[in-house]
Amino acid sequence: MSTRTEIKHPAPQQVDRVVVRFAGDSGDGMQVTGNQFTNTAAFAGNDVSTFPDFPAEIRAPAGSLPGVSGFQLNFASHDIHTPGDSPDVLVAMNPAALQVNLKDLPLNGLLIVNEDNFGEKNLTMAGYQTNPLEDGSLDGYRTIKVPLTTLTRRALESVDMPRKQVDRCKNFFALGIMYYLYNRPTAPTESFLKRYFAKRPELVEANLLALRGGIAYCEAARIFQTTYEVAKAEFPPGRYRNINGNSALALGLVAASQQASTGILMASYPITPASDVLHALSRHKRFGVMTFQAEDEISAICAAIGGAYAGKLGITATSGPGMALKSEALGLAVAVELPLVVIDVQRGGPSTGLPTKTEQADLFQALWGRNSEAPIPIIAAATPGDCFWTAIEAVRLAIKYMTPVILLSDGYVANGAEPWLIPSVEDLPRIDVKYRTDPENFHPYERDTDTLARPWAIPGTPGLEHRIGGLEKQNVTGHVNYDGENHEMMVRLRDQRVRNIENDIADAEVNGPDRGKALIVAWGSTYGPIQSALQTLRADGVEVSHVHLRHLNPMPKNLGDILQRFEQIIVPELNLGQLTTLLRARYLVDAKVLSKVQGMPFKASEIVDAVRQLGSQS
Amino acid sequence: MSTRTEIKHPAPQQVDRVVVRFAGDSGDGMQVTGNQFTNTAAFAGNDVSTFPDFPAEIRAPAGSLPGVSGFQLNFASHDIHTPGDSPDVLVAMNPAALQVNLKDLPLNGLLIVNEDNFGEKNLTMAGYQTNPLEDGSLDGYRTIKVPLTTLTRRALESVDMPRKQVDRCKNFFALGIMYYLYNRPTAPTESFLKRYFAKRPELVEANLLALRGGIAYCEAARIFQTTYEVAKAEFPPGRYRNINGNSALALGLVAASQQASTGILMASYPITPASDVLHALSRHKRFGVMTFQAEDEISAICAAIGGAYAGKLGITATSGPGMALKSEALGLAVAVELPLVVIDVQRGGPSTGLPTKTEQADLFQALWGRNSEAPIPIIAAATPGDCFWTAIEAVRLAIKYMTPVILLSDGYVANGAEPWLIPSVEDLPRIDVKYRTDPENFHPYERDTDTLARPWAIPGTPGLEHRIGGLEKQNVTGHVNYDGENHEMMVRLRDQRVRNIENDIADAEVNGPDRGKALIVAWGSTYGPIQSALQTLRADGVEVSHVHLRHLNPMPKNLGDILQRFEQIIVPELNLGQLTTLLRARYLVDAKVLSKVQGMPFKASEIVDAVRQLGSQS
Amino acid sequence: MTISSNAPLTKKDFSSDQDIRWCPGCGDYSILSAVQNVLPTLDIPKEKYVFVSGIGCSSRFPYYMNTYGFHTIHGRAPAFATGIKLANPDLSVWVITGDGDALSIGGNHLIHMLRRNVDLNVLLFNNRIYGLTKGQYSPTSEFGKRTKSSPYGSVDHPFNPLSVALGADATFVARTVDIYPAHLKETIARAAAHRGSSFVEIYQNCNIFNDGAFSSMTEKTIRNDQQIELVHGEPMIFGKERDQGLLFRDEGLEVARIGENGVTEADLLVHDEARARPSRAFQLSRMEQPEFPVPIGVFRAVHRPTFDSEMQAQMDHTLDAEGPGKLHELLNEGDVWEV
Amino acid sequence: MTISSNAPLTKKDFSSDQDIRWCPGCGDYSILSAVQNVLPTLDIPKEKYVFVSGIGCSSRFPYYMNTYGFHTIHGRAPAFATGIKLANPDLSVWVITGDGDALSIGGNHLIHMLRRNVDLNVLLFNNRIYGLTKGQYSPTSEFGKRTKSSPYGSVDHPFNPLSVALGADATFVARTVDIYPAHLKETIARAAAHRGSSFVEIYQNCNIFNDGAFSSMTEKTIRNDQQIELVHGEPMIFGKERDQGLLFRDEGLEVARIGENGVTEADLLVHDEARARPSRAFQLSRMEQPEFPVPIGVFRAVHRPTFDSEMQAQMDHTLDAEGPGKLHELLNEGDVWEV
Ligand SMILES: Cc1ncc(C[n+]2csc(CCOP(=O)(O)OP(=O)(O)O)c2C)c(N)n1
Ligand SMILES: Cc1ncc(C[n+]2csc(CCOP(=O)(O)OP(=O)(O)O)c2C)c(N)n1
Ligand code: SF4
Ligand code: SF4
Ligand SMILES: [Mg+2]
Ligand SMILES: [Mg+2]
Repeated sequence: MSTRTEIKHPAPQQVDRVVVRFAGDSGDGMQVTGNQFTNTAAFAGNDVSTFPDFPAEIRAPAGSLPGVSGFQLNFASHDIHTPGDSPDVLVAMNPAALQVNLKDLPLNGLLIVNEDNFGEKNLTMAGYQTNPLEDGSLDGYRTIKVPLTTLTRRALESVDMPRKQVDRCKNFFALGIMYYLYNRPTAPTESFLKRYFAKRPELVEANLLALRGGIAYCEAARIFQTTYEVAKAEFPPGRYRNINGNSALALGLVAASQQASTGILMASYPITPASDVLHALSRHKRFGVMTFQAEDEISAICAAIGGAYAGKLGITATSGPGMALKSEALGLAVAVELPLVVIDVQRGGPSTGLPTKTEQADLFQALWGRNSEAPIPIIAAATPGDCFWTAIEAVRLAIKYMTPVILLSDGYVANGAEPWLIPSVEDLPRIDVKYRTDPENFHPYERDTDTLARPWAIPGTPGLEHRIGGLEKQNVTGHVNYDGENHEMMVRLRDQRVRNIENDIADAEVNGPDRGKALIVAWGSTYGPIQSALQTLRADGVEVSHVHLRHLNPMPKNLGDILQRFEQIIVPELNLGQLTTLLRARYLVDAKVLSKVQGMPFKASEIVDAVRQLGSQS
Repeated sequence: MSTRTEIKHPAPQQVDRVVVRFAGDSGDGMQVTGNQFTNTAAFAGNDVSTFPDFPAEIRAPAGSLPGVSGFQLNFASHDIHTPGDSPDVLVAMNPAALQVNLKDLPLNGLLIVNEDNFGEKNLTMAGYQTNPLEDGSLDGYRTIKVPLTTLTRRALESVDMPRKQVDRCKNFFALGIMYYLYNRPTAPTESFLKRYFAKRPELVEANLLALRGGIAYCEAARIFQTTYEVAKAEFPPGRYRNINGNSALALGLVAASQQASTGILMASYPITPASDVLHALSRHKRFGVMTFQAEDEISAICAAIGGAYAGKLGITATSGPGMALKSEALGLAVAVELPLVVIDVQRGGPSTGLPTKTEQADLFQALWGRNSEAPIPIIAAATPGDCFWTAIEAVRLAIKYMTPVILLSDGYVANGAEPWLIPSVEDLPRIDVKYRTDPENFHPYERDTDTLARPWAIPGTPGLEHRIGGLEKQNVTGHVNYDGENHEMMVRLRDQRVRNIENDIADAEVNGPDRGKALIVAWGSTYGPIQSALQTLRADGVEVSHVHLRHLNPMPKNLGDILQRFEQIIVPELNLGQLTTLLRARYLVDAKVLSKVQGMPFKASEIVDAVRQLGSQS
Repeated sequence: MTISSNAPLTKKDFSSDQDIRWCPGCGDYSILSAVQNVLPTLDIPKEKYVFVSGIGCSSRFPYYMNTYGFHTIHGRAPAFATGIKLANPDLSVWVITGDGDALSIGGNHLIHMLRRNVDLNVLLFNNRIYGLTKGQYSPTSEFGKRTKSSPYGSVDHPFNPLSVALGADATFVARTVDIYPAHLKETIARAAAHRGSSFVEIYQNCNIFNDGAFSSMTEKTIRNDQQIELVHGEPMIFGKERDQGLLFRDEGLEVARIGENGVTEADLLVHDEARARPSRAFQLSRMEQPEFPVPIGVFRAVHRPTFDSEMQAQMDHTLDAEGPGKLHELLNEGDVWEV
Repeated sequence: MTISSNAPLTKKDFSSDQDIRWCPGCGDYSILSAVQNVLPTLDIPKEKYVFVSGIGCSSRFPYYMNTYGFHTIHGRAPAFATGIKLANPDLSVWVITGDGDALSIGGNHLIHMLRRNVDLNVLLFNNRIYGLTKGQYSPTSEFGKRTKSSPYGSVDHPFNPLSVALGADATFVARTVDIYPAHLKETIARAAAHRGSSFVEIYQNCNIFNDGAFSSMTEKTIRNDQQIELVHGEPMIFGKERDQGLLFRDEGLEVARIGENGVTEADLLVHDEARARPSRAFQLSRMEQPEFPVPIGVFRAVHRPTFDSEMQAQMDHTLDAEGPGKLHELLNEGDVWEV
């Protein structure tokens, strides 16, 4: 059972890039299937990019439209940046999945359906009057009907298992079909199954049988005329793993706290799509990471600030509505000047909104969602792997400048995965922590002349007893002070301390010519689609440059100069124009937003089109 | 005792404007004293403007610097707009009051001190090494030393009262002195005392004795060579009363709810300087105003939204930190589209900050302090009396557009007072409320074609049963919906509904030439100082125009055009440049902020200087 | 009161047209069904019902009720419901909430609503887990529970929801179980009949993330020995053979076997839900396995004026005493002068 | 442990150089003084103390202590304190709060801290009013109270703070009074000695906005008849002549006069603060005037593992069992491939 299955297949055709979408009911295991394919592709040396699309927070009835769960992945022999605009292959496990996803499949695309599921009940639930497998409505596609349920049962005949559990294996049967079609090795999945079901060998066996059953079926039934192969992509040499954004965030935080030797107090309250950061960190006690599931988001941030006061790196992670609840305490964090990392994994809003969908509309909230002037540095992660580095940068700034830092991620980056070049520990940035210990001339608000940071003086240190709080403080002494001029000085000092960070971050880099007709400025998870769009545009000879901002507050010093050198500035954002507003206000340039607020990332083609239109206007 | 005292005095000298500042310990009754003088001056037909400056939220030790309480008022025979940049007369009840306030008194200004309080203990507490009454440091002022405590005791010899209570009357003795100096009638104060102490006639008598004692003392001791008289100001005819901003807000809300016949559910949690709105409304049960002191600000706004859902006008009032707590629920209010008025009486921040000081730094929070795209109309009150009209406008917009509306006031407007032309009820704007009752074709998110408002369909109405909530909804039906295109449509509809308001508000008016070199653009409580500055500037022949914005979101339609017609735009704000940022982003004009963040309003002179500098630069 | 129609209401009248989005097998279904069964018996027009919820699997409840419904934000349903009831005391207001919604983020609003005794009904679906966010421990999860956020076991000592409610002076406190439809309906009906805040904890099985959370008392085979039904005026008796009961001994509660050591049924405590002080109810709320059977039923039901009626009375009284407000007079109040 | 100096600490060591900003006559002064008197007796180095507060008159307390102090935001002190204690269990953490701060806006954090049993000490200054915001009613103000925000009288039924704490499974619950310095100090010392969350309600007079709130029990002339001091292991006896006591009768508490109806001291209930279940303490917390004297003293003191120690133990245990984490290994975990 543990021997490797060699797949026999017709001589495969070489392609350089394939987009596959698995779609089925929430109970159909599409996320596992997608992840397995992803890992296998990555293992085989392809570049990959994924987009899991969960049903919303609720449980939908089996077979219903809102219950459809999807997983799209793009794997290629070259550098790719998105899960692909539209699938080449759609695997639809039931009518609802077909209904929801078919519109994205281009004409003549490959469609694989589980025909066993196209009974009347399921058809009705999916809103079909007639059976699309029969009424000719799929004529434009290369449709392959597979009785997946029946075949899976047959493949598992030898296993003594309840019917329900047998049926649950059909995703692996489907996976087998796809492995056959794309000539993928089964070894990674085999070892995954063995690890994952270590305590339930019968499940290992069943799923393996299904997987191999799928492959065997293809060989026997010859359902495909051709199979395909996607060659290895070229990667910089090194060790790789697949990683999604939330895992990368957690790793980055652990790494940074190790570099700083502070330990972590992470206090959070679960919320989609940020909960996984809490889950991941709760496993890392060996690294001095303590996690505290608080009673709500307010308690969470307050506990994290308390932890920072007591000398640990304070962390809290949440999403939009939870971020809103943290507003008041964030103001206090600004006033008491303690190192804190606040992660906002953005999702669709307003209010509860679309909890499982992505959006980039919390930038304003991060910048200004507090009473009065309460500046906080803000950075954003561009890709799943980039979350790691962004987390480290957040920690670096928080500690060096004694300030809360807001890290913006989003549902797309959080759940999407890509191959990640594992850094060696030696290459990680150093983060120096200097707890104040000397009582001589100690003043809690005396500032470092370079950074304007105040000392980190933690309870337990003899001779440094002092009081902090949210009332305005006298500069240097930190005593409560209501004097107007002192207040203005403090307001400006807090502001300047954040602005100073611009001297400590890299200049913005222009990808493309450093002056010209059109510049794309963007932030966060639009990075991938923009890279893809640039590839297309450049292949077509369209000249366009791109600046991607990791630092949103403050922004790189040279950004203003860059902006002046372009005739047109376009800002793709998953909101109504938040970065656009900032650029316009700050640099008085006529930046134009390319807005999309559909709970989904940009398609590369949408950016391509927008840039082309720019060209035609000018 | 109830006969009116006629004041005898040397022939008074006519002046057209006087600024008096009373300063003393928190326990010295300076606020009452100031208010009495204000009322009397207003009654006598002067224009008045006041600035109470409380000690911060805390109780300070008697005689200490943080315990100093001040009240400045400006009364004049012409139109005035501020409490005056610096006092002509300073009444200092103790050394601490002198220490804190003397810097504001111009050389040769009149200084009246209670010399009885200049003992060693008080001097030390105020940080004086030597007695300023003796060391020559007051030589530059026209100092009048009055043994106030002694004289008050003497005046009250006939009254059988504990010493402590006798001493508490010395503020009325001081008031008597000021009445003498400015030839004010005592009648208004007499009737106030009788009303206020209706149940304690001994206090009426004691205070009256003190008041008259002060006048008699002036006559007997001839401490003033001249007395002064300020003639009546010219007011538009009508009935007037003095009003401060918080009272005017409460009146405006009651008036609007009467016009709309909705009744009010006002739910709040006490916080300085907004608590008085709750206090005022809690007295108006006869007007169908129900007030609910909730357990916190979150509960307060949620209850108010609940009230709005059930058909009442929902209101909540708070200040900065409380506003931050309401962020999440505000997002829900946007999603469910119910009429709600949220009042933010701004104070100094960040965090707890300077609770009794003023600031205008919550504009960004009001605009953007929520997750995702959650647009809310914002309006701001310019003067105490204007609070009344702003409240009505807030209610009008909330109901007509089925939306939360944020009304920004601040500590300066809230506590400052001015004569207010009482409107007649007939002149108040009509506010039409149409609760939906017809079940035929009812859809909870079907929108009015003009306003894009959805119907107000309240529980209890047969046939309109429906569900609302914070998840994204399908347009028209209001059913939960996660479709991307519907989401984008809803995001844009919510945005458009707020933008539509620009068609329903007055154009911005330019005070001054409608094009030229310099334009002041401002909002909220800077109105008064700007008016004063304009008077000075124009008297000096400096040409400058002014636009004052009541509506901050959306802004008046013609604002962009106006801005283009001026060479320089200056925006005085009690923050680091929030409106400035909006103008720059929206209109791409190089608006420059004139920033002050000292917990105090602008002085007119600060604006004058800034405008003059503009001139010299250009 | 407006009556929408004369035909008596049925369960169907209370079912909305929305697809139900709970996992198959979820305990929420039976609670929904119980409520839909009880409402038609209450003689309240359909349009007077408002279901208010926070966020959680349970909080989707209002969507399935063909009444007015408000799916609010996490933990705040009691505050919304208070506002609704104050604004219109004529409505029948129901709060639907979960153990996380009510007791984690929303604990404060809950206890304030209970102390104020706002006239509404709270159904707390306690599945001892965060269902909607896919399985983290909740404030009612047992110590040591391993979940996504507590891979090494939670170190949180859980709340006893009934004790919390009684500590907050709740006037009506009850417990029932999703899989006992009759008891469920009866308890819901009792809650509806109570004037003031009715707090009903419903043990609810989340078969996905916390399956069997209550099986140690609900399993058919042991059920009779592991639970006791509190009935007002009846002795506290339980056991398959109804041969066990509760005694008051040494200033505390004790389980005794009838017939042993001379204990007779007459010695057993008689349940009195109407005791003025909450101490006895509190004591009952502390009965926990294995020492005690788990009580279900109404622990406490006492009368205290409701917040909304007191508020309304104050409004009415002021109106009576002072007459309706005249806007003109209000505007012209205080020191006024003419120019 | 680092010891800052060898000289024994004195009250003066705990007084900061900041001017005290409470009204003359405020009850807060004596509480400050009591704390400053108790700390030097505790054998904890000064630098290990952290005073955490919310917002309110009472919450200015930390400024006057020459220790580490954190004046946070309204209602959230328990959450900050929990974070501090988790981050450094070696600290002695004190939460200073008011009735509004702890029970109005902060009620949820308070009850969660109590159920978790975080090892820290809460001093709740209950003056039954919002002092700092100048006199609105609080959740402990009596029904009908007229204040700035309730000119017609409040219709809020108040919390009983001790019942709330006990409902939340607090392990240490006590009450004392600002004007009884000896009892105050003793109670604070007891709280400090308790491992876990110590909850101390301190009746505190606000002579500006709620003067005399507790005079019905503290007035010298009636004091002995209107209050009862709970002492562990002692009979519950009170009265000027120590001739009254508490009996357990008809399943409830009752006041009886010794010598009348054959009641002797031996019949009186003996106070046992260490009962495993909180029901008795809860019952005592319900004793209210006029029927009962007001109990002061320690109602409950039981041991339960603390949140911070369990958390730390889990950290330590994992470290022991699995060894210190290696970053390199963590980064390379799972399916890795080489290019
Ligand atoms: C402010 C906020 N924080 C967190 C969440 C995420 N969230 C939604 S429901 C829930 C807990 C649900 O648990 P429970 O109340 O027990 O309901 P159940 O799903 O178990 O019925 C959480 C943490 C949210 N929606 N809003
Ligand atoms: C978020 C927020 N809301 C409201 C306030 C205003 N506020 C400050 S203290 C307080 C209540 C104080 O009462 P209590 O806790 O009893 O303390 P006391 O002053 O009586 O000691 C209030 C409402 C605030 N500072 N922050
Ligand atoms: S997750 Fe649990 S509580 Fe939620 S619907 Fe499914 S079974 Fe019910
Ligand atoms: S207002 Fe009351 S509680 Fe506050 S300091 Fe003064 S007396 Fe004390
Ligand atoms: Mg739950
Ligand atoms: Mg208080």
